[in-house]
Amino acid sequence: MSDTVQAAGFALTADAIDPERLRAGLEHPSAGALATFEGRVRNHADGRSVRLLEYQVYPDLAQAEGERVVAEALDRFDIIAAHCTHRSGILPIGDMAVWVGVAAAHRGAAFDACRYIIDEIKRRLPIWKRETYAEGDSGWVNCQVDGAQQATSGGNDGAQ
Amino acid sequence: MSDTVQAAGFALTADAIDPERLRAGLEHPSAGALATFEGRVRNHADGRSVRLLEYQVYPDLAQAEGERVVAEALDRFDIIAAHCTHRSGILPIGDMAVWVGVAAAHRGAAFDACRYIIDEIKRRLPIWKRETYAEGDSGWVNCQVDGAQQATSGGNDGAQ
Amino acid sequence: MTEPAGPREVRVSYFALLRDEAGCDEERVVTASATAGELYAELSDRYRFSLPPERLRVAVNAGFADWETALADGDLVVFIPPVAGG
Amino acid sequence: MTEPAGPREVRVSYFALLRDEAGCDEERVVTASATAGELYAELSDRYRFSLPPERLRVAVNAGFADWETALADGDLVVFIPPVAGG
Repeated sequence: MSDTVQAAGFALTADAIDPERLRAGLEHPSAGALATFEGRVRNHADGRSVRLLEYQVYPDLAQAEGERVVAEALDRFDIIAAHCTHRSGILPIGDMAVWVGVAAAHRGAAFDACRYIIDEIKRRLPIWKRETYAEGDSGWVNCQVDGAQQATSGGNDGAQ
Repeated sequence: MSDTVQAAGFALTADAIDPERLRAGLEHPSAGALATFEGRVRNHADGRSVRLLEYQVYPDLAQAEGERVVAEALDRFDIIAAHCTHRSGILPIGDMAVWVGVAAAHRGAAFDACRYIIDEIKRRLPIWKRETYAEGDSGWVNCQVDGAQQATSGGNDGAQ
Repeated sequence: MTEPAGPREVRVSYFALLRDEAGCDEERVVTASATAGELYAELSDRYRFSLPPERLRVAVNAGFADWETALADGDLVVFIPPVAGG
Repeated sequence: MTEPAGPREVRVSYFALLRDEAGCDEERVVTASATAGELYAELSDRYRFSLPPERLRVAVNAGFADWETALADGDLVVFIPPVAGG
């Protein structure tokens, strides 16, 4: 990976994510392409109206696994720098839950690495999401015992 | 195509692109995913050191074709809103040449549509790029008559 | 049983649905279970965990581990319910 | 020749390498060429354009068009060199 500037890598935060600051950390004169992904709390899930989300994190393992995912991306794709920050705690609708940014000379590698990082972050990190619905009840996403949620949820990777 | 809010679509500008403003235009309570792409002037191309770029635009046709590309993305992918702004004029290294953002409920469609838009923008819009090299000479990208540049340039789509 | 000896004391942290079902974030457990898998079976009996082990992963001392991992005094054991980050 | 009649006056805009080679941004051309393709051949003779027509597209009145498009008085013709936006 020519010209690798290993930016921050991975961070967990209980505070609001500042995408401008994170984006600025990836600027580099040979970076012709910057692909970013932002995951936000949306107002619906599986046909139900969502009021807020709680992200619970196992910090030690999430940090180590997050750094591993970003390092894998730097290793597999021809990119210059990559970073991911994941939020914890209680988030209202519209708040940013996760940010991923990848700088590269060319756009193909930037897109591929950005998507790799968010896919693996969602699949592997010990982070759990409790949805509180408009009706007041709540549930841990992907933890239903009947497995119904896995089958219908396009946005959540139930697969271990 | 549920819940489609057709954001601004496409714009050409001779001024610096403000990604924060453009991103804010795509916020929506049902948008769980925002994929963005930024193309910047990089300091090298095809092994040569680049000092600055000039983007020349045929405005009427570029505007119509840009709007068409974004409309195609809204039609083909399950997304909520999309926007692209392209810069014209003389840009120093690091300046943003193009910004694409796509909001969707789920990340797969957001990534796919974002990539579709930038690929088609680069392939179809009547916009030309003149690179000025460190040595002081310059050339129109993809316009070399021997065709050598097309064969080696990973970042520029020479294909018509 | 990979170790014949008597009980050991481990720490167990709970997250998400398991935290709700155990009613605590973390506890010290004195156990005769020799492996992580045996410990989950033991704690499932105690707390009536609704998730079967095949839907979980396990981490020992902050690294992903096998269910067959032998437990030692002082180990930190975390059962990982299906994740949903991002 | 799709039209038998005499010369017509069209506007031609040049971009990128063609602008450099023509030495102007735009001009009015009185021509006997009946199609966009014939006009490019005529102007290539005049300006020694280095790009062969198979590497160009053509737009008439701000829409992409065929080389066979018949030209009428007042048309705006733009030859589109290989693009490189983004």
